[in-house]
Amino acid sequence: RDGSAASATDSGAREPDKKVVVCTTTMIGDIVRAVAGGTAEVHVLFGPTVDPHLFRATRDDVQQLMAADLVFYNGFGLEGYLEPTFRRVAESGIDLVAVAESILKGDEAMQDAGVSDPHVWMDPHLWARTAPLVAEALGRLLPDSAGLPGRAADTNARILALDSFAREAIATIPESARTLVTAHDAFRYFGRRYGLRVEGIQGLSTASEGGLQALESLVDLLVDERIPAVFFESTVSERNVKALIEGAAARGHRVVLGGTLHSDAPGSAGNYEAMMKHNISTIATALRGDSTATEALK
Amino acid sequence: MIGPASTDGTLARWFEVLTLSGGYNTNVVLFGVALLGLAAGAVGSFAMLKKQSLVADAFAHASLVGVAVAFLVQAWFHSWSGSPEAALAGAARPGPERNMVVLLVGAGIAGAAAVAAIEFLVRKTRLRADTATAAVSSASFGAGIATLSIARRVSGADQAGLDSLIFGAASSMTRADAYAMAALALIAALFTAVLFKPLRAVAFNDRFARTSGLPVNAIDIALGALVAAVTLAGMQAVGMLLVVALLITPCATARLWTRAVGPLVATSAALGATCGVLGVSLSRVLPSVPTGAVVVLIAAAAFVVSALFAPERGLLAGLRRERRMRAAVLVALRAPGDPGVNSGGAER
Amino acid sequence: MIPPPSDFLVLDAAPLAAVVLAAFTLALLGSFLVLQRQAMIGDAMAHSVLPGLVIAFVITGSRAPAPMFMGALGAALFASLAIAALTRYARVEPTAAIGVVFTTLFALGVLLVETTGARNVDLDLDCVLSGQLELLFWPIERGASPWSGESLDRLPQPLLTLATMWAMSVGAVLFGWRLLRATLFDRPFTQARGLRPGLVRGALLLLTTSTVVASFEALGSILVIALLTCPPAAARLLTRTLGAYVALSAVLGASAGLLGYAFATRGAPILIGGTIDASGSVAAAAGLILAATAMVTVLRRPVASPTG
Amino acid sequence: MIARSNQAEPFAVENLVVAYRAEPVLWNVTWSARAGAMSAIVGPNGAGKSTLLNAAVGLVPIVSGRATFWGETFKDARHRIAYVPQRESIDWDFPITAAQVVEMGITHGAAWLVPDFLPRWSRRLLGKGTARAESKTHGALERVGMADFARRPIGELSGGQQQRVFLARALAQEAELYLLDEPFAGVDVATEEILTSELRALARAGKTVVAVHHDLEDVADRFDDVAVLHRELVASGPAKATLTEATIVRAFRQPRAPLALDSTAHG
Amino acid sequence: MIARSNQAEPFAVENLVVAYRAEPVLWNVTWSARAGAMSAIVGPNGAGKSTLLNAAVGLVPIVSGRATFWGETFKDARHRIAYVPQRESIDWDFPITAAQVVEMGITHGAAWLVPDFLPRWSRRLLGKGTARAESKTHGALERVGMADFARRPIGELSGGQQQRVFLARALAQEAELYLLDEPFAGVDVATEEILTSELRALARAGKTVVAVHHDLEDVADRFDDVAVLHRELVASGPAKATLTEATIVRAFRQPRAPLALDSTAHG
Ligand SMILES: Nc1ncnc2c1ncn2[C@@H]1O[C@H](COP(=O)(O)OP(=O)(O)OP(=O)(O)O)[C@@H](O)[C@H]1O
Ligand SMILES: Nc1ncnc2c1ncn2[C@@H]1O[C@H](COP(=O)(O)OP(=O)(O)OP(=O)(O)O)[C@@H](O)[C@H]1O
Ligand SMILES: [Mg+2]
Ligand SMILES: [Mg+2]
Ligand SMILES: [Mn+2]
Repeated sequence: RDGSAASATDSGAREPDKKVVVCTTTMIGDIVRAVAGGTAEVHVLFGPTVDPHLFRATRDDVQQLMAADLVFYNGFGLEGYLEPTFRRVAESGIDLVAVAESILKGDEAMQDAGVSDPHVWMDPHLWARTAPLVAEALGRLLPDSAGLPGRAADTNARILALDSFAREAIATIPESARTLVTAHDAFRYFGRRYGLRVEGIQGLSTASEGGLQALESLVDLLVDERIPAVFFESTVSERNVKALIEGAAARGHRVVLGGTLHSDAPGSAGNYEAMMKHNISTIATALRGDSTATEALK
Repeated sequence: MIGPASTDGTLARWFEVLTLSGGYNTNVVLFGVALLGLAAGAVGSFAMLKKQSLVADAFAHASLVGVAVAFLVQAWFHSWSGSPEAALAGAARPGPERNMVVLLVGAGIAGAAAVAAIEFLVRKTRLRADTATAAVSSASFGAGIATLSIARRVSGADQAGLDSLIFGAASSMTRADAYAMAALALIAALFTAVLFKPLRAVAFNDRFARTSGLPVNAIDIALGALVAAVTLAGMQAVGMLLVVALLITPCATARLWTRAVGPLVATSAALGATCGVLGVSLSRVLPSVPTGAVVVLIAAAAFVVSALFAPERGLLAGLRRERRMRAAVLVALRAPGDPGVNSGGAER
Repeated sequence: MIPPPSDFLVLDAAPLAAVVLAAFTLALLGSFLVLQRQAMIGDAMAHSVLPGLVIAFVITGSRAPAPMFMGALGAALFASLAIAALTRYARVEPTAAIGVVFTTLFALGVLLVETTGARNVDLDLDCVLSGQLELLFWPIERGASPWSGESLDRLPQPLLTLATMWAMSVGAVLFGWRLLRATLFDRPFTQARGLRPGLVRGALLLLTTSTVVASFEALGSILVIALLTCPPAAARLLTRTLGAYVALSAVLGASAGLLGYAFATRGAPILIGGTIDASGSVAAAAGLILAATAMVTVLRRPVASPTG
Repeated sequence: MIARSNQAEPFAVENLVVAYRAEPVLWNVTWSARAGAMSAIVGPNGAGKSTLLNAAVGLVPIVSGRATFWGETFKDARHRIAYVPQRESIDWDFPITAAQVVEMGITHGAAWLVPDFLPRWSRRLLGKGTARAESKTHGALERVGMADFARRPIGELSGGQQQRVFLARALAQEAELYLLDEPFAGVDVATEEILTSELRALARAGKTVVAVHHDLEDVADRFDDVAVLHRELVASGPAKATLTEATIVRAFRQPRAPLALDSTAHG
Repeated sequence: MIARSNQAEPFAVENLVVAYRAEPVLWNVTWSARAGAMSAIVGPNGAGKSTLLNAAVGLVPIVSGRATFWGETFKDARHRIAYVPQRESIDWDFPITAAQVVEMGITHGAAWLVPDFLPRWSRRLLGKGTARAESKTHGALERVGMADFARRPIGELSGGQQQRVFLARALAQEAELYLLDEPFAGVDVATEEILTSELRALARAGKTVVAVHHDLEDVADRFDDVAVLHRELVASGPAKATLTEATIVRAFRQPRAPLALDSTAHG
């Protein structure tokens, strides 16, 4: 169950022998749970519907962090408010792993991005690297746990399966329609991996506000390339997407609302795999312009 | 498609945009922001004269607690057992999409309550408007943050982005928004024109207004409601920053140019609309500039220019007046006899 | 073996000390802001620091606390000077001046975010300034004594800053007492007596600005603004003399800190099954203190207004 | 209590007690103004003169007793009353001209809804009363000698000129009862004389004037009746007869210990 | 210009011209106050009396001419001058007591840094002057009859009492030149008399008093010299001799057209 609420206040409810592992996002938590396989107690700080950019810790969260034996977090500024805290938690002798930063270390993807884009989980191919990383860290904590490598391999494989699912699904989209227009720039890794052009109305930072020129050029793009759909994102206001649709409609091009994508948290999808599947099939269906094929894929 | 080029090109395109050929969205935003500027300028003048310029800011801050509570209520309603405990315990199944209308209603109620609380404090206690505004604004914002941290415990409904969800951005105005702004501008214009004298009397000397039989409470409530309506409509259409700025900056600018309330309100409304048009069109031709911020900065530039050059209260105008005065006096003093002074009867 | 440090020591001691120190200091300085009709200035500063942060980020290319703090402080100082200049020289009504300045600076910040590299950094620039009470916990190493030098070194840095600001503010108010009273009450008179009212007000503003910005960093802006305004407002309703007003304001501030923190960390778990945001809770507590005071005064004595 | 007749006094206080804090500043004051007369309220600083008027018009709460106007409450009678407080607590920087201030006193009913920034001809269409209101405003300003300053912002007048504008507003109200708190403070001698004769004319026309006044020497010349106040009512009646040396000494020279009510007030 | 001797007049204006907008309100005023004398400035409302004093102490800019104090500028001489403006532009809701207001006039140098809420004995240790300052404050309040109100917040005093507190502050300053703008406005007759004799005593002790006064009847009794002002200096000299009927009529009754600088001012 989601550990963010009740479990923290009465630490007596903890199983006494087990090591405690705390993860920030659901995306990390899912992998850690799978790899740990019950050998450690795993808590996830951000519930599936919590926006990590805006997360504000309460005392329960700090208590969980300070009671942890191992902490996994994303890094690259995703947990903006908490980053200084991680340094201080580390000071008190607790092992911390910045997942996204570790798996991208020395990777060309990162130089590509130029700046620290934290949305690494959007590329399952990259995100699959998390499994061995987690296994290694857990191994330091639980020296006698022999099952870790095996479970890590399984997890890795499952995530890579998402990758092939995505490839197949995207392949059904006509070349000309492979443009993904969303509210904010969370899909760069995704787009790079699967050959989609990604256009965000708003920048990466939530302080940024899209301008009129950017909006009008997006309308131009939609109309010129006859892109069939645009998407909501569960963490960002829907208004600017609606404005796009209206703008295109005024120029005689009907753009449909492709659906709501989950970018920074799984939202109603509940977990990482479901979230990615939801995103991929939503995108594929909408951009292809028909719904039957994705039903088949599912 | 309009893109950056030489300065000449930009200028030409700017005129193009001003003649309504900048695209559908641009035109919607042009009209919407201009109308909002009109409404805000007219209503904001009276708020400024009542020393309540920042009520809009308090409204916007207080709306957060309304959003959070509306969200909680909504989540509780949709949790399968219907009981709050179950929702808090995380047992609820995935909830429905957040309903924007419910959130906006929550925001409106909380904001209106904040405005009412400010009025209450100013009326019934010795606290002044600015203190009451600041206290209500910050305390309700704090309550909003605290409530949001409860909302996080409600699983099954998406709380992500809740604190910014009801805030719009100028560039993403839709036709419906523009219509709403038109209605608002019409109401504001009628309201300030018809109730002009009572509003002025209440703002200037409310004790006298009361003793002379004006319904001061009703007038105050009506003005407060109109400020609240402008703020609510504005913040969900163009964002909090822009609507607060439009309620204050054009009014402060107009004050520098005028000596009477009528011209003040008219100038302020005209300035609000003009800054809206200039800012929106400029943001259309400059690459990657946020529309709302450009409008605010244009309004601020108008203010700075006025503070320096306005003939009524501008700094330079004051200096120039003094210099001319000095020159005229010297001329008059040097002239023989009793020059310049047609007083007749003074003997020296 | 040393027993593990208690949760209170690790999780609560430092935040509690910080919130009480900050609340006391902010309410103390805020009482003078309220007298000057500048209650909203804290809010203005919270919005105004954005351009300072972006500029600091662009210049140094990092989000390290030191440059961010300098950027924020510079912007906040600029904002308060601009507000003072507008009221004095352009005769703009103080509240309107605050509104003009903070919306302008915030818009400038948003523009800079878009036009400099900051757009592509996934961070809320304001989160740098949204410190949180809970995060001032004391990371004592497991098995170490809390009172060892090493553990003491780990006390959160903002606690020291706040203690310094507290000492400076209390000292300044004590020794500047008469000067403050005279200049805030009757500026032309003090000027004619050869004092430098501008200097006194400037010093007060400088002290307030730096305390506010330092507290933003440690506690977040919501709490700061609420503590700057609610306790003085409540104290104003209950007192008649400056000494009682300022002292009561500081005491009410500290109580709001204590009560709000206690509710967030001890009361809320009982009521709703988990802790809630302590900054928000403290701000709300300050508001409730004001609300209760206002109700009591209104019910007790329905006087319209003392002047006139 | 017995219902008052239609012919009740324009202004009466009965057993009035007013207190700001524990100690009362007005104790058991019963007094009434004679219709069609000019009454002066005199008394030393802090005697409670302003408090009396403020309590009567509801700006300060009454502890016990009551104030009536033609037997009615202030609320019911306020359209017949013009009140000029001792110190207007207004924003002197407010963008409003002298004429506009005065016009506030004239505007009635629907005329409030006719904005004065419209061109003259359109205002004529809207309300026939507009032209009359304008001439009334002008007349009132002329009576206080401020016609030349009609279009000046209120903040750009001298202290005495500001006071005169507020007096003009009261005159323009065409009320039946004038409550004036130190109307001549800061006003020059010439204007004072003019204003006195204006008020005298009003009284002759049956209106009632009640004014707080400080200059004891000319009270008898200018007013018909006088009430000497010093927390309690010291004396009242026709001006000449009442203002005896003894009364003046009693009110002005004798130090007066605070009313010893503390035990009751705190109880 | 010729350097002034040490024995220069305590207060002198030479060819003073002051204007708020295009039209000057003071034209070419040359006048000086005699040391050790009480001078009254009289004139109708809007004559420029307050403007004269405000310009002299630098609150309003001077267009041409100059104002000097013992031959020095106001800045250099200000520690010897006490000024009471016509309308204190202060916040009446400020939590400050009457005694604390008066004490502002006494506090000097390092004493500003001694907080007054410390226990009495510790203040003694800090500054020897404290006890003296306290007794001076008390004395000044007593001279205006406000000793009983020492600990009252300024906002809880009556209008006349507030005025008396500001006069007490000026008295406490122990200045050599007193510039008082309508000091007796709102002050009751008894106090007015007391204050006049206080000022008289100051003048006898060699100090100089300049006061704007409205009551033409008692000017001659109370003041030595008088200056009649109406935009220009109409007359000046010993009070009795100067205040002739003709002068008064000229200053007060004659309507005065605005000074015509407009054509040049707009050019
Ligand atoms: N707001 C207040 N709070 C407490 N006491 C007050 C307040 N206002 C006035 N008083 C006190 O009440 C008494 C009467 O005041 P009031 O203003 O009625 O006097 P007044 O007769 O009008 O005097 P003046 O001639 O000075 O105007 C005075 O002693 C004054 O100190
Ligand atoms: N701030 C201002 N701006 C423009 N004109 C002003 C201003 N203050 C005063 N005046 C004008 O200047 C003239 C002189 O004003 P001043 O205040 O000096 O008069 P005064 O002699 O003190 O009158 P009173 O007896 O009413 O106090 C008046 O005509 C007045 O209208
Ligand atoms: Mg009075
Ligand atoms: Mg004057
Ligand atoms: Mn993101």
